[in-house]
Order: sequence, then C-alpha cells, then structure tokens
Amino acid sequence: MNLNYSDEQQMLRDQVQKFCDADYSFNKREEILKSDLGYDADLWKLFSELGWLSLPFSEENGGFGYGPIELSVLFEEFGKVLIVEPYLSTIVLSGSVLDKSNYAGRADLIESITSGGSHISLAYLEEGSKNNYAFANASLTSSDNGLVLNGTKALVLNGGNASKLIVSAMMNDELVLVMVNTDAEGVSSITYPTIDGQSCAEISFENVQLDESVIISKGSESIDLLDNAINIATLCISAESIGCMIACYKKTVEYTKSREQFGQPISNFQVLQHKMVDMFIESEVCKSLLFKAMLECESNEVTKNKSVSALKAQIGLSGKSVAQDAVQLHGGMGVSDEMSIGHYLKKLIAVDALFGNSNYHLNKYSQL
Amino acid sequence: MNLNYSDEQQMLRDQVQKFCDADYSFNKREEILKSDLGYDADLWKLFSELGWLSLPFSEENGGFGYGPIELSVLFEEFGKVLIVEPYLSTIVLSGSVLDKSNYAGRADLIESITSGGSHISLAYLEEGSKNNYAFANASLTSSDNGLVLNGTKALVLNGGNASKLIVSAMMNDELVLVMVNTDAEGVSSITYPTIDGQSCAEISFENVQLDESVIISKGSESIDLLDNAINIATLCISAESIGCMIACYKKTVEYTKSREQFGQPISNFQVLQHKMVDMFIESEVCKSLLFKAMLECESNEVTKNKSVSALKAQIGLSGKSVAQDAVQLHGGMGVSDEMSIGHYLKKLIAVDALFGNSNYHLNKYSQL
Amino acid sequence: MEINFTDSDIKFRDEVKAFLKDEYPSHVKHKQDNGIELTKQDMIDFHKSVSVKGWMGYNWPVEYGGTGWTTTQIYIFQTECGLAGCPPLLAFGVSMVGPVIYTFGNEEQKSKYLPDILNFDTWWCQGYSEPGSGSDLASLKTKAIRDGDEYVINGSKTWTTLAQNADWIFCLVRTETTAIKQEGISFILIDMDNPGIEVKPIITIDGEHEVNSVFFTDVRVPAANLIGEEGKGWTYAKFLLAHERFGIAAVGGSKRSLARLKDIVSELDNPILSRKVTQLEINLSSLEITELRLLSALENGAHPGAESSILKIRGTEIQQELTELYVEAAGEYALIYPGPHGHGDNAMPAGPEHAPHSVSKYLNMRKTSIYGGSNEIQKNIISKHVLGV
Amino acid sequence: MEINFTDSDIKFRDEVKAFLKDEYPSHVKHKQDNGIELTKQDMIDFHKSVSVKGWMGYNWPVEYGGTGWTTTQIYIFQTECGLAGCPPLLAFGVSMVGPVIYTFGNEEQKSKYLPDILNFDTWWCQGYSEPGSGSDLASLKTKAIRDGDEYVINGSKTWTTLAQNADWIFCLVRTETTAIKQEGISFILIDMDNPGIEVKPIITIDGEHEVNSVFFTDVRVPAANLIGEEGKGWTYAKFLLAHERFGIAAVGGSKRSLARLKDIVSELDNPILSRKVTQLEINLSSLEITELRLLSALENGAHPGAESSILKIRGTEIQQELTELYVEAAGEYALIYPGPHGHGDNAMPAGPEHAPHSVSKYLNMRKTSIYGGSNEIQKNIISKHVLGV
Repeated sequence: MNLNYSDEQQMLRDQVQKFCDADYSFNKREEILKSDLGYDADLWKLFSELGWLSLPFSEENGGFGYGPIELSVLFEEFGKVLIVEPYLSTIVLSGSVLDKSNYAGRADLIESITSGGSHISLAYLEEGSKNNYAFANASLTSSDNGLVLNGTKALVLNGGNASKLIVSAMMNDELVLVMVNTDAEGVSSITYPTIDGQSCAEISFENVQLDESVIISKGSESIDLLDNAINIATLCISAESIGCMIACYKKTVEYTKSREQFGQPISNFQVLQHKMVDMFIESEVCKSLLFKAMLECESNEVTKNKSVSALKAQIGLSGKSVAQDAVQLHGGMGVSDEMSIGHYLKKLIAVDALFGNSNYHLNKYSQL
Repeated sequence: MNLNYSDEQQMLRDQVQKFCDADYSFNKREEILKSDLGYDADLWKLFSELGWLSLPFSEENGGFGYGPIELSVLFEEFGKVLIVEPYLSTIVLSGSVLDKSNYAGRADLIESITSGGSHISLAYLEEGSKNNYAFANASLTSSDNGLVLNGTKALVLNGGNASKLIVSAMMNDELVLVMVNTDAEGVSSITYPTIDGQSCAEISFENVQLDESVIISKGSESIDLLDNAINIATLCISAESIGCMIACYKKTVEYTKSREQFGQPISNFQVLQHKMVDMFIESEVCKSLLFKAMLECESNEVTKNKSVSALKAQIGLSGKSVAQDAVQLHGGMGVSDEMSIGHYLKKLIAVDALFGNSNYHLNKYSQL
Repeated sequence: MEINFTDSDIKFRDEVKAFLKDEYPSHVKHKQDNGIELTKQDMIDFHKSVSVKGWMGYNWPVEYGGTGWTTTQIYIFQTECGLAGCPPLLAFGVSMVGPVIYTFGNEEQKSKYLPDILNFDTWWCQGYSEPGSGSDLASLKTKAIRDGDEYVINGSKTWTTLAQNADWIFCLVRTETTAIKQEGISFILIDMDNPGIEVKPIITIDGEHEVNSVFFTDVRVPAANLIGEEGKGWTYAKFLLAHERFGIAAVGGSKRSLARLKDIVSELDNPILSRKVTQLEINLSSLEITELRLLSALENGAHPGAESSILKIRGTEIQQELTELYVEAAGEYALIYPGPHGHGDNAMPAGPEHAPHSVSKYLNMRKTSIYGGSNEIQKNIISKHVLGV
Repeated sequence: MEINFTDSDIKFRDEVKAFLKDEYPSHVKHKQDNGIELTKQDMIDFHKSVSVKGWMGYNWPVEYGGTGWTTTQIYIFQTECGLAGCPPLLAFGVSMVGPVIYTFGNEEQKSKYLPDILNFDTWWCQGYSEPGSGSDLASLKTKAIRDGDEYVINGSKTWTTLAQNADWIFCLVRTETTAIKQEGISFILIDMDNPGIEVKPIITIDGEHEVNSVFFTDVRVPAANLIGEEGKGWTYAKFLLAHERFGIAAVGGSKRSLARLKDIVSELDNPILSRKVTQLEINLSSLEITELRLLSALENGAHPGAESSILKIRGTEIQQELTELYVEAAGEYALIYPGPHGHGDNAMPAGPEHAPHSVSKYLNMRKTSIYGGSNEIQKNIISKHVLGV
C-alpha cells in the first residue's frame, strides 16, 4: 500500500501548477470567457506542446499511457484556477472512446485532437434519458445509399466548437456509436452557455446520410466505451472539484484574515474558523474517496461502480456545502461576479449536474 | 387567530411550575426512581387533589373537559423537571380510551384513577406490530364459560403498577378492547426499566377467562379509541419534549456561563453560543409544530394526521440534536449520571421511541 | 388559542385575494409566473396598482395616509401577495424611509415626501452599507460637512439595491468623528439627480444587475434634507430596522414555490429528493406558525424582540433550500444557464420547463443569508438578547 | 500509488487473523459478540493473550521489547483486532506511559516498569484531567511538594478510566506555581496502593462505572518516580498525545459494527434509515482512506500534524452515528433499557435481539466527542495549525 504520488506525478503537478499560477489569473479567465470561442486557442496549443493533451492516450495511439492518477493531478490544478479549456469534452470523453475503440480512423483523429487542431464532442445524452446512456431514441437506419441518422442529442459539451461528434444511436436494437461531421447536411445545433462559463449544445440530426465507415462500435462494445469514458470523466471532474474546494477554503482563509469588522479580522470569529475547518475537512474527505475510486478503477464492476458513485455523490454534497460557505464567509463580496469565489460555486454546481448528480449516485450506490 | 394562552391556561402553568420548582428537585426525582414503585404515591395523590388527574376527562365523567392545550401546558412543565409519575399511561392513554368509550363501568374506573387510587395501562402493542395497532395477534375467543384471551402484549407502559389493563385483541376478525385485571389467572408479566427511568411490561395472557362485560369496544370503534388516545398522547409527549429542550438550553447557558476555561467562561466561545442559539431555535420550531397539531386536532383525518406526524418527526430530530448538544457542551459533566443534563437526553430518546419514531413519522407524513 | 382567522380577517383576506385577482397587472403576473425578469416599468406598474387601491401605506397609521391595518391584516396582505406570486413590495420607501420621516421628520418633510411614497412617484434606495463596513454598519465613513445651508457629501455606498432606478436615496453619513462610532452619524435624504453622484453597477453571480455602488463627490445637499437631529442618525437607523420585522420570513412566496416544486418532484421518482421536500414542507409549516405566534404576541401587547431573528434565519434558509431543490430537480439540465434574462419569450430553452431558471434563482438567493444582518449576526443577536450570553 | 497491501503485509495480516481466530480468548469473544460487559479478569485474559504472543509492544521499538512493526503493520493489527470484535487494547500502559518512560525515563525506570507493561502485569491509569480543568488541561492544580526523597501529593484527578482496576497511575502534578501555567508541571508515577489515595466511582449516563475521581491526600511518592526533569511534565504530556495518533479513527470496529447494522436494516423496509446507512458507509470508507493516506505520508517520511485531528473528529462522529442508527433500528424497543450489565446470560430481553444494547451503547459513545480533546478543540487545532487562522 502506498498512497503517495510518485516523483513523476509530482513533477506533472508542479508543471501544471506553475502554468496556472503564472498564466491563468482570474482576469485572464474572464477575458477568455468573453471571447467568441469561449476558450483560449493559444493556450490550447500550449497544452498540446506541453504534452498535456496526450496524457491519457495509449502509447500505440501516440500518448503517454497515463491513467486516472495523472489526470486527477491535472484536473485538481485546473480546478484551483477554474480552467475553461475543453479538456474534459475533447480529451477525456471523446478521447477515451477513441483510444479504447477499434475504429479504423482513430489514430488520425487522436492526432488531430492531441495536436490541438480540432475538437470532437461526445453526443451520448438525450432529453429524458436520465443518465441511462445504454439506450437512445436517436436511430441509425439502413437506406439504399448507406445509413441515415435521425434524432436529437442533448447537453453535448463543447458541441458548438466541435468539428466532429461521436453520436450514440440505436440500430437494430443495438446501441451504436458513429462519427459524424458537424457540417454534414441535416446537422443543426443550438448552443447554450453553461453555469461554469463553458457551453453545450443541443444537436439535431435530420436524415443525415452516412456510410458504413462511420461506425465506431456496436452493442455491448458501445456501452463499454461509454462506461469507461464517463467513469474516467467522473474521476476527472471530481478531482477538479477538489481543486475548487481547496481554492475555496484557502481564499476564504485569506479573505477573512484581511477583512476587518468590529475592530478585528473576521477570521478571529470562532464560528467562521470552524466553518473553514469544515471546508478543509470536506475537501480531505472527498480526496480520500477520489483515491479509492482511482485505485479501484480496475476492480470488478460492483466495486468500481460503488466507489465511483460514492465519490460523485460526496463531491456533490461537499462541493455545494464548501462553496456555499465560502460565498457566505465572503459576505457581500461573495455574491459579486467580479470576485472569483462565486465562480467556484458555479463550477461545483455544474459538476454536480454532470454524469448524474448527488441524489442519483446515492441512489445508485445503495442499489449496487 | 390567537396563539396566546388564555388566562386560565396561564394560571394552570403557573400552578404546575410552582410545584415543579418547589417540590421536584433533581435529587428528589433520583430518590423517587430508587423506590420500589418508581413513582411517588404521595405526589400522585397530590396531583389528584390539585385536580390535575381530572384535567382531560369530560365533565360527564367528572373531569374538567380540558383539551390538548391544557395538557400540553402540564406536560411542558413536567418535561422541564422530568416528572416520572405515570400520567401519560394512566390518565392520557387509558383515560382517553375510557372517557370516549361507551363502556358501562367507565365512570367508576375513571373515578378510581383520578382519585389517584389505581392505575390502568393500555396494552395495545405487540412485538413486530410496527405501530400498526389496528391488528393484533392476541385473540379473544368464545368458550362455554364466556370468553378466553390469549396472546402477549409488548411495551405496556407502567404495566407493572397497573391493577387493570385495556387489552386489544382480535375477535371474529374485529379488533376489540377488553378490560382485564392484572391479577386474573393466566396473566403474567415481566417488567423492564425504560431509558427515562420509568418502566414497561411485557404481559402474557394464557387462557384468561373473561365474561362479556369486559368488552369496551369492537371494530372501528376500537380503532377510533386507540387513534384518539395515541394522538393525544403524542401531543403530550411532544409538549414534554419541548419542556426538556427548553431546560436543556437554559441549563447549558447557565453551565457555560459558570464554567471557566482558558481564563474565561466558556460561554464566551462563539461556536458554543451559536450551538445554544440552535438549541433555542429548535425548541421554538417544535413549539410551532405543536401549536399547529393541537389546533388542528379537530380537522379532517389527513390534516390532523399530517400535523401530528410532522410534529412527532421533528420532535425526534430536534430533541436528539438539542440534548446531544447540551451533553456535548457540558463536557465530561454531561455524561455523568449525577448531573441532570444526561437524563434529558434519555427522556428525549425515550420519547422518540414511543408511538413511532422520527423515521416512521416522516415516512407516514410523506404518504399522507 | 385559535388558529383560524376571525370572520372579519377572512373577509379582509377575500378582499385582498379579489384585488390580486383583478388588479395585479396581468403582464407582470405573466412574467413572474414564467420567471422572466421584470423591467423598471413592470415594477412601477405593480406598485402603482397597489397605490391606486390605496394600500401602499399598508403598514402606516391612518394619519399619514396609511391603511391603519392590524398586524394580522398586514400579515394576510403580505402572505396573499406572496401566494399570488407578486414581486415583493419595495421596502425602501414605504417600509424604511417613510416611517422614519413620519416619526422623526418635520412637517415640511412629511408633506414633501410622504405623498410621493404612497403614490409610488418616488423610487427610493438605501445608502447604508459601505465598502469595508459589512455587518459592522456603524463603521461607515461617508462624510457630510456642513457648509452654510448645505451639506457637502463625499464617500461611497455599496450593495445599493436598484439604485439605477432610484429617484432619491436615504443615507447614513458621518457628520462628526467621535470616539463612539455610533455617535456622529446623521440621516439625510439625497436627490439622485444631484451633480456628483455616480452609480456603478455591481453584477452578481447570477449575472443580474440588481445592486450598485454609489459614489458621492462634493455632492451638495440642502440642510433641510436632514432628518431629525444631527448626530442622531444611528437611532433612526435602529428604529428603521426594528420596524421591518415581519414579511422577512417570506412564507407566502415560499409556499407558492413549494407547491410548484412538489408538482415537479412528484413526476420524478426520486425518493431522496422527495424526502428533502418533505422535510422542507415541515420546516416551512413550522416557520409559518412561528411567525403567527410572534404576530399573536404582538397583538396581545407583548414585545417579542430578538426572537424575531428566527424568522430571518429560518426564512432565508428555507428560501435558499427551495432553490437548491429546484436545482436538484433540474438534474443534468441544471448545467444550462440561460442568464438572468432567460430566453425571453422567443427562444425555446432546452430541457424540462422548470429547469432553465433554477440555477439563476439559486444563485440569486445566496444573498439572503448575507444581507439584512447576516445569519451569523442574527445568531449573535439571539445569543446576546434572548439567551443572555 | 497502490491501494493494495504488499505481499509481506498480506502475510502479516494473515498471521494476525490466525492469532485472533485461535488465541483471542473465546469467553471474551462470546461476551463481546453479545454485548455483555467484560469483567476485569476478561480484560486481563485478553491482554495476556496478546502479551503471550509477544505483541503487547505492537507500537514499540524492538530495543525496549516491542515488535518494531512498521506503521502499516500497526494499522493492520489494530484494524484486524477491531474487525474481530476485540475490546480496544488499553492505551494507558503500552501507548501512553510506556513510550514516555522509554523516551524520557532513566535506565532504572525502564527496567522497573517496561517489562510489566509488556506482560500486562501492571494495569495503568491516567491522571491528567482535574475537576475544573476540562480541555484546559494545563490549568491543573494537584500539588506535589518535595520533602526529602519524596514528593507529597495533594489534589484530585477526574474522569480516570478504570482507576478501580489500576495498579499504578501516571500523573501530571504541579511542582511549582509559575506565571506560565504549562511550566511547573511534572510527570510522576504513583502506586495506587499508596495510603492517602481514594478512588470514587463516577457513574455515567449509560449506568456504567467506567470512570472515577481519584483523590490524593498527603500521598508520599518516592522522588525516584519522577520521569525526566521536574517542570518538564507538559513536554512529556504533549509527546504522549502526539504518539497516540492512529487507531483513534476506530475503522476496524466501525466496519464490523456497520456490517451488522446493514444486516439488521436490510430486514426493516425503512428507506429513511437505509439512506442514512448508505451515507454512513460512504463516510466510513472515506475515513478509512484518510487514515491510510496519513499512514502513507508517515511511512514516506512526512510529518502530518494537525491533519490527523480529522481522524478524531470524523472517527468519533461515525462511531456515534452508528450507535444512533442502531437505536433507530430498534424502533419502539429503544425504550427498554437493560442497563450496562444487560440481562446477563439468563433473562430473555424483550424485542428484537439487536435492540437491548443499542441505547446503552449509544449513551456510552457520547463521551467520544468530549474526551481526548473535544471535537471543538480539535477544530481549533486544525484552524490554528493547518489553516493558520
């Protein structure tokens, strides 16, 4: 048993941390959010050059073959400064599907995203699918000219910036994943802002003509690919949340020490001190559950699913509690959009909404 | 709308409070608990002389015809000093059944209990009945010589001191209530201490011979009698709990003001102050729910049951939280049996166990 | 003890209901029902409808043009407005500066300001908080220096709600530097049109522009605008805070919001969320009775003091938790953030109908445990004044 | 990073399991499994079984007769003992006074006391708290006045666990009155057979006699019993507190208790209670990993400090909540209180088998958030030392 980070992992953390401290101030982030893309294309290129975009890909696909521990290091640091670049969507979600698939074009596509050149989004959800991604209303049917895709996918992360989509649909009662160009005829989308400053899209497919080569996987393989991608993504956003929680208590400590009321720094008030201690404890508790989930990734289905659901459920509860207290202890400043603290709250609420919220996972956990 | 106590109610409170302050010290209570009876027969006589034992009975049965508001005044004050006399069992539970029944012998029996001369206990529960008192495994069957009672009743409050029992049993698929002498042949009991210093009994009936005159009620009338008695008893123990909670925060305020640590009274610590405020708020919140339940006693079934379940659920939650905090803030002294504070915790845990605990009533509430 | 209202109170309630049914402007109602942000004109239209009915002075004595209602009637009026989904009546004029003027102002001031408040011809805002003062209100620094018949005001106020719409502001200003900071504070009325006043928006985390910073640079205000005595402003400010005791529990609005939440959750098959709704319903019903108990005590001549801080604490906790449960009910659709202006009437939001505004409402409500004396301060007050600690 | 134990740790764990299976005295096991209170002799029998195995010094270096185990091995040993339902190993000798003696004592003291600790021939108790000192330990007043070759001790100690069974007591005493209260405190060992010592039971709310008051009247103790230097007792006391860091989380015992609770609750059709059990299970699994993380950091040469207060806070919260849920599972049968001695082996308790001891255990566990530095004090420690507030 050894729950310490390796030297290599520690080096990665130092590298990411250095970047975040130096090049990702809250003002910089605000500027990025105001831009049309909603992320910084230059920084994305830099991520590529630093090798970060290649971290999780297998060596055969040109990656570093890193696992969830390294990803969690990256995401924890990302969380601390609220990075908005679409790493989760392009690299973790779509990247994992491609990396594990037997899709013929995967090497080129992985190269296209790890080079920072293009984005692929995963369109696996539909309205009302309630986190059950083993089924879709979208359909892929055979026609004289090949295949026809119809349906509407919901909440496609970064969908507005993607040139390609991995879409789940039913074909002969089997779930298939297919690769679709966003500029194909019959594809239309509406982009919505998300609470955490990013964006997602509702994408409709109306008689989109495809050929057999677009099929990535069929049946249980599709479900396995989605399961794997979403599990890893869940670990990533949990690590990101822990970064947010750490930032929340540190910023709150700093703020309450500097803020004077009734002739003394408000950090002198014991009730505030204990609230900050609770925030610290919540972040530590979540970190422990993250460790458990990361280290049980390769265990049997039940163990793995239990540890992921325990983690995600707790992240939802703790994240909300920590960020709400952070806002409360910042007083009026806490609800001001100019201060960073409220944006951690928004990120943590966004994380809870992703991949099943706290209620969903508590319920799932108790049924496993 | 008027949520103030009337002058008459206020006078009753003053009278009870005066008695409790003057004649029911914690040491006195400790002595009473060590006695064989487990309550003070002289005080019980005094309660009778003061008219307290007659409060809830209708005027035709020689009582004052008072309702739940007056009973709640009495019980709130009782709760503040942890009165152990068996008012709940004899007067509220058995008394209510008799008072509302058409039982021929009710006037004499009510006279026998309000005079302080004897105790009657209500034997309506069985092991595993899960608060469903509309059904019993105990059976009343006809025989050549009259009726025969068989079965075992559980958790009969004050059962060891009762000369008579009101027993629920099934007869021809109907619930009946019958009056049984505890010295009848075939009646045996084991007495158990309860957490709050009182006692209850498990009572077995083995071929107990009875005649038709013992039948108090049949069918839906039995259920109505039990419903009414248990609802009123629930209001009473809720009021008692509120008395306990008030005592808890007042005693804790007093203790923390007198207890010095690190060179100052520990009441100076803001975390302790806010915990005491929370204790105060919980007691107020419960009082409001008690008012609602008392005032909706005569409403339709759903309204009445909802308000009683909301009350009992909250009493369980708040009572535990308040008393646990009281113990915690008393530090080591809080867990010492010599101090009164721990006994409030025990009383509040006992109250939660009675008539369906917090979980039971939350569940019931959500299904109404 | 009697939980039901008297016949005359019931008659009064019916009158309020009828008013709300018939005269609450339908375009405002439509927007409120659909979570669409109200414009300044919408707010004026709503308040004018109350004015026209003669009810703007709902908590004022008759002699100043108020309704002279009993505490119970005021409670009924507020609760019914909440149940009908009205926006809260703006407190700044009728509940804040108005009572200060008719209690401490001179005759000239009364006749100058009170009618405009009752007609909602003046939109008032409140200049109390300053950058750096927070819950320690008396540490305020904005200076008013007497110069002939005028005061010259320099300094700044913050968290000024809807200052962008306001015609006048009432301010606490420092007219003297004293050893005890509460002394030396005065209460003054300032026309927002005065040169030297600058209003800068503060955008809150829900993306709304509801509050502002207000900067005063050499603003010259007639000395006649001073209320009462110079240096007694803190007394008037405390009077004002005590005056606004009820309504803060927001029982009516919360009941309305809970009813809708229950409808939504009943469709969801989400036992954990249902359980939370049950507990919230119990909490709300206890809050309602707690408010009625305090009301009863008041009508009975008692003077419940710091106990009413419970209404602030529990009322805001419930308002906040309601919005949290809406967010939970929105599930994955809580991710989408349409912003405070929503999708307007045209664009079709994605996901279930109740989802789009859940998060902005949630974020907006975070302020309630901070403003009006944070909930921590309320607990300090109870600790000191009720428990004597 | 690797969550699994190494092969040699697994081998070690199997050895511990085998020991517990074969040599944990069966009469003790029977009583523990059935919630029957242990006698003094039962406790001795259990400790002797560990002694005989050579494991009493499980957290001592080899040179003093300890096992020299790694932190991981210590963790495994403690956890397996908890999982097997063993009573906790009494800390007073082996984990408290023992390390103080081998670290600060002289050779004579080492050879006099250590072997008896390892053989469990001496039952130690701890004389720290005094009436009135509470969490402010350094305010202690018990005096030790030097008189020739002896100290004369006057004063009293309280909350002295199992003093009624103890042969010796280690005490903090005041040998000098100093401006800084931490100075002037000394650490001394006292034979409980000394004349002038009186032990009075304190009965706790669960009805148990577990703690005592100990009164010292002109008790004469050889000066040779003083550990280290006069006036340095506070240093040794702090060392002792830091030494006992792990195990306080009680993960093994809580896991055992949770498993049984889950069995009980699975029969109950009580969704609200089930929900609480789920959350508790998650909390316990996070606590387990938190302890392992600190353990790993320790083994890696780091010095986690106040972070370990989390183990105390969360560990006791979980222990307490477990007993709360047992009480809830007992339903109406929580009313019956068999007392700490239960019904013995003969009388048949009423109600479901799991109910009778639920309340006494619940009441007993209330102490855990109070003793060993209350949970409020632990939060003060984290606030100061981790957050720097």
